[in-house]
Amino acid sequence: MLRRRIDETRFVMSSTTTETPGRSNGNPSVAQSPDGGRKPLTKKDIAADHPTWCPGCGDFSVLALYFKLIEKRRIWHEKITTVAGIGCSSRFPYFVQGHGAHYIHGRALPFATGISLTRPDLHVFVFGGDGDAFSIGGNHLNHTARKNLKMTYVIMDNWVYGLTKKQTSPTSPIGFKSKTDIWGSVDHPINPMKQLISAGATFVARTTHTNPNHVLQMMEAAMDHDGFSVIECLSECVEFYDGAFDASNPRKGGTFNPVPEDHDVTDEFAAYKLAAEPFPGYFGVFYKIDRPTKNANEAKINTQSREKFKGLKDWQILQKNFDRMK
Amino acid sequence: MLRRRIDETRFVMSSTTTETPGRSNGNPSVAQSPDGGRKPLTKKDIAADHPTWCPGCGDFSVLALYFKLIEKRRIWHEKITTVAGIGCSSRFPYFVQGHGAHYIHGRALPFATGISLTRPDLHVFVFGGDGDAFSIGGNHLNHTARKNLKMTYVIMDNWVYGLTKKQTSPTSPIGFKSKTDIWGSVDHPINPMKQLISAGATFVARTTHTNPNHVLQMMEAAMDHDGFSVIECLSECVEFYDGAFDASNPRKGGTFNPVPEDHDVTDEFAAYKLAAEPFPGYFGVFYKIDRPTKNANEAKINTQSREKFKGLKDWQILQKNFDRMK
Amino acid sequence: MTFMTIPSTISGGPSVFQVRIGSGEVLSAGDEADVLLAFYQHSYENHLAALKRGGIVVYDSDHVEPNQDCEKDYHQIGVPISGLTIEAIGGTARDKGKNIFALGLVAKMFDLDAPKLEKLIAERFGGKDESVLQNALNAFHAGYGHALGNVIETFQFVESQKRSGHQVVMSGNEALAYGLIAAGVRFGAGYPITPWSDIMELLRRELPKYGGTFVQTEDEIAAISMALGASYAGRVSVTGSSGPGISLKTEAIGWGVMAEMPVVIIDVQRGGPSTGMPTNVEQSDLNIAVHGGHGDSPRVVLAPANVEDCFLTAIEAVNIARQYSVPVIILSDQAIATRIEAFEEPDLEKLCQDISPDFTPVAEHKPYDLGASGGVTRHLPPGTRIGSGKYPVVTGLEHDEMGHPSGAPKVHEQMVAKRRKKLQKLAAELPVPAVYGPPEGNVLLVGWGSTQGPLREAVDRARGAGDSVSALHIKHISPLPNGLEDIFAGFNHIFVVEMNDEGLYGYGQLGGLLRARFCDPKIRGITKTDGLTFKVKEIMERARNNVASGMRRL
Amino acid sequence: MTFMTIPSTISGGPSVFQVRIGSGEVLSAGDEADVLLAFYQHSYENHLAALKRGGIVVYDSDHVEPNQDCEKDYHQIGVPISGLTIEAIGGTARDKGKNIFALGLVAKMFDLDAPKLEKLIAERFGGKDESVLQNALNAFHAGYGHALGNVIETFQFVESQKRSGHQVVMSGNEALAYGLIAAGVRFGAGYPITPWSDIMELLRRELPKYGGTFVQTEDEIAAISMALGASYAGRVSVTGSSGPGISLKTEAIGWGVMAEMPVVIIDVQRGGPSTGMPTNVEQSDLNIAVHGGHGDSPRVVLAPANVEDCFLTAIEAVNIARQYSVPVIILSDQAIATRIEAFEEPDLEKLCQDISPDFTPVAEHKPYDLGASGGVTRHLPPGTRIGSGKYPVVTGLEHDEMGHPSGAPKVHEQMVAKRRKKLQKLAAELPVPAVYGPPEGNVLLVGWGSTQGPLREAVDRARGAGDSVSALHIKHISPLPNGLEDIFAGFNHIFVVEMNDEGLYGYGQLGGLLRARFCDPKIRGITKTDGLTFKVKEIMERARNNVASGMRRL
Ligand SMILES: Cc1ncc(C[n+]2csc(CCOP(=O)(O)OP(=O)(O)O)c2C)c(N)n1
Ligand SMILES: Cc1ncc(C[n+]2csc(CCOP(=O)(O)OP(=O)(O)O)c2C)c(N)n1
Ligand code: SF4
Ligand code: SF4
Ligand SMILES: [Mg+2]
Ligand SMILES: [Mg+2]
Repeated sequence: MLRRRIDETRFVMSSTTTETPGRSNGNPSVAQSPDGGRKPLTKKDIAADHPTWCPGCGDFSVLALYFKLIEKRRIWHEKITTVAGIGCSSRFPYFVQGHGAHYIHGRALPFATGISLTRPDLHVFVFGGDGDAFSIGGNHLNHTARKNLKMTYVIMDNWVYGLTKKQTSPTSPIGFKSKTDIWGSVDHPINPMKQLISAGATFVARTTHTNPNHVLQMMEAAMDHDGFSVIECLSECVEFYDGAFDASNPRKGGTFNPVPEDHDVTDEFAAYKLAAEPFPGYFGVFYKIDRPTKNANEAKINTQSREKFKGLKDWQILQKNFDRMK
Repeated sequence: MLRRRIDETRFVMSSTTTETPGRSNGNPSVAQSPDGGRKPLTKKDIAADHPTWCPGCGDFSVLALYFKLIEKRRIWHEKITTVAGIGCSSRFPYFVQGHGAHYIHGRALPFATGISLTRPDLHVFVFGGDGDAFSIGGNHLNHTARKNLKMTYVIMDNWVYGLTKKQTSPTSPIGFKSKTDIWGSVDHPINPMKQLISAGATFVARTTHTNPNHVLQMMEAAMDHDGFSVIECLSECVEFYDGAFDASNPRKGGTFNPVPEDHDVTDEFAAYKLAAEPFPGYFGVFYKIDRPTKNANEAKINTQSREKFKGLKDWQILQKNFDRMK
Repeated sequence: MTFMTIPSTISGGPSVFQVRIGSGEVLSAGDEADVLLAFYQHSYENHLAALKRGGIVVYDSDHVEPNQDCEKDYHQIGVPISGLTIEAIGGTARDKGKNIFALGLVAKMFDLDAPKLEKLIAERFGGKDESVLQNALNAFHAGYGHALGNVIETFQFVESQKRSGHQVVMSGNEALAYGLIAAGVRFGAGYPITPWSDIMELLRRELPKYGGTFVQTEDEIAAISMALGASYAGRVSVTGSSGPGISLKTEAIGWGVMAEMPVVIIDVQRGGPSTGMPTNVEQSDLNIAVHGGHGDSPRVVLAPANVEDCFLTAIEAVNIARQYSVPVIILSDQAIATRIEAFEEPDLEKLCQDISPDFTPVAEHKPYDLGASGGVTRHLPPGTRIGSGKYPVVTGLEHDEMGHPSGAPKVHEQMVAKRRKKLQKLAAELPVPAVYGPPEGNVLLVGWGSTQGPLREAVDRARGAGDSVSALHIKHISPLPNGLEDIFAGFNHIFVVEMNDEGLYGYGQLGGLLRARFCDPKIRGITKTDGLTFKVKEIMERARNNVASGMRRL
Repeated sequence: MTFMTIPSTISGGPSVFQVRIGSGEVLSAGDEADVLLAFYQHSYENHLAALKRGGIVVYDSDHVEPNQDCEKDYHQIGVPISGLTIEAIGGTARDKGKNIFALGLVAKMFDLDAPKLEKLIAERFGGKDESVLQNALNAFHAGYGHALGNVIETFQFVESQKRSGHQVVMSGNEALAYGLIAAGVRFGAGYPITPWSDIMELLRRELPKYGGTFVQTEDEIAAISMALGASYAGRVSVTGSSGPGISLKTEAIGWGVMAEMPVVIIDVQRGGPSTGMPTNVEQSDLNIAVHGGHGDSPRVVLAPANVEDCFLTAIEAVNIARQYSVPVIILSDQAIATRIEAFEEPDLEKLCQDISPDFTPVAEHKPYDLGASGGVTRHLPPGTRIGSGKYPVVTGLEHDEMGHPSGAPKVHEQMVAKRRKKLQKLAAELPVPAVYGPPEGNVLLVGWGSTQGPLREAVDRARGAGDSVSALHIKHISPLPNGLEDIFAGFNHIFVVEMNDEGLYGYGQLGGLLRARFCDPKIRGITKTDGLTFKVKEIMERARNNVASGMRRL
């Protein structure tokens, strides 16, 4: 019965939360896939609709690298699910050939949580924009982080609302002239890295669409992290915020600073300091620690609760309650 | 006409954001109140309904000190408004004799923002619980903080959901046995101070109901801060979380550690470190900086926008638009 | 406080007893107590002996852990007195709050003279600080409003259950929760709010035994989103709330309708609007349940009639959601939620279902196949391999058959029709509700939800008095079953009896639905908004007056 | 792409022109252009000269800053082409997306043969990657669905306005925003969503000139909360949204009803449910506007009929909200929102009102005075000194006259009645809508919102053809004005014409309201869900068929 299978997997997960990333990415298909014989998927198999994004939109590269990741890590169609909220970036699932869900604005994380907690056999990837993540979705982000749900979240940050045509976003820098701030934005923007670190996310990384290899690296590390792994990926909106990230792009005369070699990713204060650096700041993994996932915690509760009912059918367990109510 | 008067006050505020707290608390009544002759309100004038709280509930002391504050600072009924969300603590407005609003769960801050931005002549005080502030209201807290709205928010944190009868709160420590975690809570709790500091709050303080003088001190400092001032006040729920804060209460053999003398309240990292201290941690002002308030920023936009229309009546300003649409 | 006579209707009870409310006080005039009211563990333990066999012990379930062995000797009724007092008045206001709440509770249980008690309370607390009195009255009304049901019923249920060992006794909230478990639900998410909280607390405690999980979320929007995500993952999941929390789920329910995602939403109705009256009963969420979404968003709405029906409705809701890929809302209310009833023990072995997802690979799949008969398509969970290599996207945007966005006029027309037609198909398959009493006559009392009991009693009494009255209970609120028009044709007067307001135009919420569909002016409303359950004689009088006035109108 | 003939109805237009869509391409076959389509500033500037006087320039307002001085020479029509394409398909999909969107726009403006164009697009983009074609079609439908109105009308309006200098030309969204400013609104809050965004962007830009403020919030719940807070502070404020954002405001609207707090909520309707069709028109939010709250929560709902009416409705909404202390929802839709119309210039000096709060001290104040005539009480803002020293609390809990919590059955009864009665009082004061055409006859077409135009044209044409058809436009959706029954009595057939679904039982959303209230089976629905505005002949045919079928039924 599937439920039992899930529980076993759950049990495996809870018992391996402290193992090395490579083994604990919670994806049976990689380790014990019976499909060993199947030949890995190629871009052709993974690409769906032709993306509608504007020519030059940074989102194209994120998509391309997601394809690469799936190819490289030999993930099968039925082992992955792609979830998004609403926004240009959130159109992501339509462009991927695989089970996908295009949910409502700002709530993709709780939706993905429902998948993560009931389907440990799946990779759960969530994609979305800065407005989706930090404006309407900001609270879900914090709570998903503190509970440490097993999934990977790629925030495609373009410092603007793209789909709705250029309004100020929580990440828009002060002075940015948008349709809702024609004189230039006046509100102190949020700092994504600070918010994630202080909220208790266990894997926090930063990258930019103009450095494909780095994006792929981050995606792999995130996927291998046993917990809630978040990547802020700068992804330029050529239509409404052209050149926003030039200062981080060597090809545009900017500088790409990787996180210093000697940075200790388990040091919260060091990570917080790194996050405080002015733009372009640093790129790479800011923070990464091991803390039991919500998935593992709940699996443990299950195992303990089920001890007393070993071998009983579900209806028999329920019967015990009813007997007490006679 | 009131609107004009407000704008002047606004202008005053925007030009005084960097002045000393004493002057910039944005309360005309204290500085130039025409009611100078009135004799200050006494507890009798300020106390309304007899509180319904359980005997021994920490909320009683917070209420008593709010009365003291109003008495001491000679604030008149018509110069203050008391706002709350939903919860035992949020019953606050009923117990105060003054204009008050009992809004919906978790949304008191945006409601108070509507008051703050349109009524610079009023002190806006918001009271509520940890669930109201950090669970359903968490995102509004972050955005009110980053925008730096002029108001004072007292979070009465009892580490539990009181009104709904003992469920886990985002501040409940791991292991707390509630109706929704009979085996003890498993989710990593949020750290209120860290969240507020990283979100960009400009005044962040921590106190506890068992130290009345300290609570009053914090309330005064918060009220005098020109910006969003937040106080986390530990307020014991004797009904559902008896003894939660004993470790911080000398009378219960605990220790009350004031923020170290040498702590620099403008140093974000120092404040963040302070916030990371395990319970009982420190009490006092963790963080306090000057940053233009949303009130001041909007006031500036108004003044600039109105320059071109000096002396024109509202209908004449509108007429100019209509003329362009002929 | 005072002596008062118990209505002689209480069989076997003493004709007089002294009401002295206080911690662990015994409600009795004699040596042996008939009723024990225990606020704390110690009072429960110390005084239980003083209770006569078959007596009732009402204990504060927030403080007392009852002794299971006593079940056979006493009728033990747990009520979260502290919690309910706190929820009702925002604290316990010196333990007085709890005492007065309990007084209200007892007054309701034994049908004591409430106005008289209010007067007594006024005398007792009418000091200079009027708010103290207000608090006391609020506590009293909360207790009185707490629809625990009438002890006599409870007596009878428990007695009968003693006779045959084949009955179980539980509250409506428990029945709903256990029904969901029997239905195979293994994931749920929710946020606390009275009176919904009991259900989430029970599921949180029980689901792990079955390998399931219940998550307390940061808010109601996250809760329904998680449930939808888990449903998407392959197994119908549940969320629920009351009052304000239901309003917050509006947007996500709309997504479920558009994406055709099964999910069960429980709404334990309380007094509204807004925060309203958290501890009182009302049936005023029918409109939002049926019409509460932007755009055309048809969903299924069911309302259980009693505690046993809660158990069965939970199972039906899960199966409708799965079969028709649609959100199903269960409209319970504070009265059923807390009422304790006994009912025939269900055959769990037969009823319990395994709804684990099926991942057998398929050749191809269209999530929104327009060719599907009756517009009914089934959700295919992730984890399923699809031969064609074409995988579905579930979405809230208008979409083509594969779930990809489409703005084509024809597509929107067809998809709107698909979402409507599948519910029309369901309607055609629903049983026509049975009339209680003769299928033709003068007056038909139409009800839904927890009013079934009083309505049927009203019919019995009226017929006893020679009046021609029948009752019809509508469990399927949306879609309505077919064939109601034929039933209505058999009566001169149709009164829709509801615990909600008469509205701008003089009828209640179900009344509005029925009038709109059948355009029959003889369909009128009997409504009330005092936050209390219907009294039988209340219904009878109102019906009588309306018939009279109605006659004039016709 | 191809040649096509323009319907000769276009007066003065060339009978043939070549459609060559491309950046800054000129739509013309001759030397002088009749229409210029400018995607970028440079194309606008370089080609404007080529446009003949009185010609039309359609420019992408996301990229082009039009030259005000040209106003007198050309008809300049700004359309956020880039933005709308992005909103419609999630990007511009190589500039092709914009081009095809513009093609759809032009097709609608000149009433070109849409199916034919779709075929051409299919030929052009039907490559091996079918999603490219799907994108193109989506872009086309978005442009075609973008109800800019028919250029001929625009022509006429603009011409007439040229004749008399007393007309102004603007879109419905602009009219609503300026109406709010005229009404004295000085605070608003919102979150972006199409088609509502224009209004918030305009208010954000304009309000500061009047000393006001508009805040872009973190979400729609914060937006309405801020507006309610500012209203509480003393001056009626505004929020608004579309689609999903309206669902999110449900809980807070309920608070406004319970606390009796004035506030104006603008709902620019789009295709639903869920994310639905962001760039298409639909009238499917009537149900949520009227019934979308838990508990009994009566609120006011108004629907403007055209652009001028948007301006006036905004003022009426503000005044109803103030006078009756109630949330007022304005149901606009994507069609009026973006349609450009000319109307008699209003006398701003007379219309502009000052609604600044009044802080004169009062002796005493009961926020929820049950003695108030008609149940109508006025909100007293903070800052007002009260002699009695007793200050009010506004609340979402059921409350006594001072706003303090009360669970007394009588209080809830009275307060529910108060909230209902004040709207019944409003209903009594509303004007009975005038019938367009004879007040008696065979067929009455009932409409609301943006369908007024096509409905009246349908009446004119039908009467021209000798049919007995009249029309009734209902602007006050809730409460409904009194006296409608008398109007309905004069007709054999009443068809409620709406851009929404026929629903489970065969009638639209306003149809449901009217049938429930009047229980008159002759009230039936003419509905559609293709996301496009009604065509006159569409209405006439449907009406004709329904009458025929109706005859059979009767
Ligand atoms: C509840 C709700 N509110 C608002 C919207 C409108 N909306 C769609 S996407 C979006 C934000 C887009 O910005 P972002 O999340 O940064 O994504 P981007 O388009 O920039 O990639 C908004 C406000 C919506 N669809 N639903
Ligand atoms: C939208 C909504 N959800 C849930 C509730 C129920 N509710 C009332 S108060 C509360 C939380 C109480 O905890 P807290 O905010 O910490 O206040 P406390 O009672 O502990 O002082 C909840 C969940 C509600 N009233 N509204
Ligand atoms: S609008 Fe911006 S974010 Fe959206 S597709 Fe175009 S470039 Fe990308
Ligand atoms: S339940 Fe707890 S928080 Fe609420 S009043 Fe009682 S002690 Fe205070
Ligand atoms: Mg963005
Ligand atoms: Mg609390």
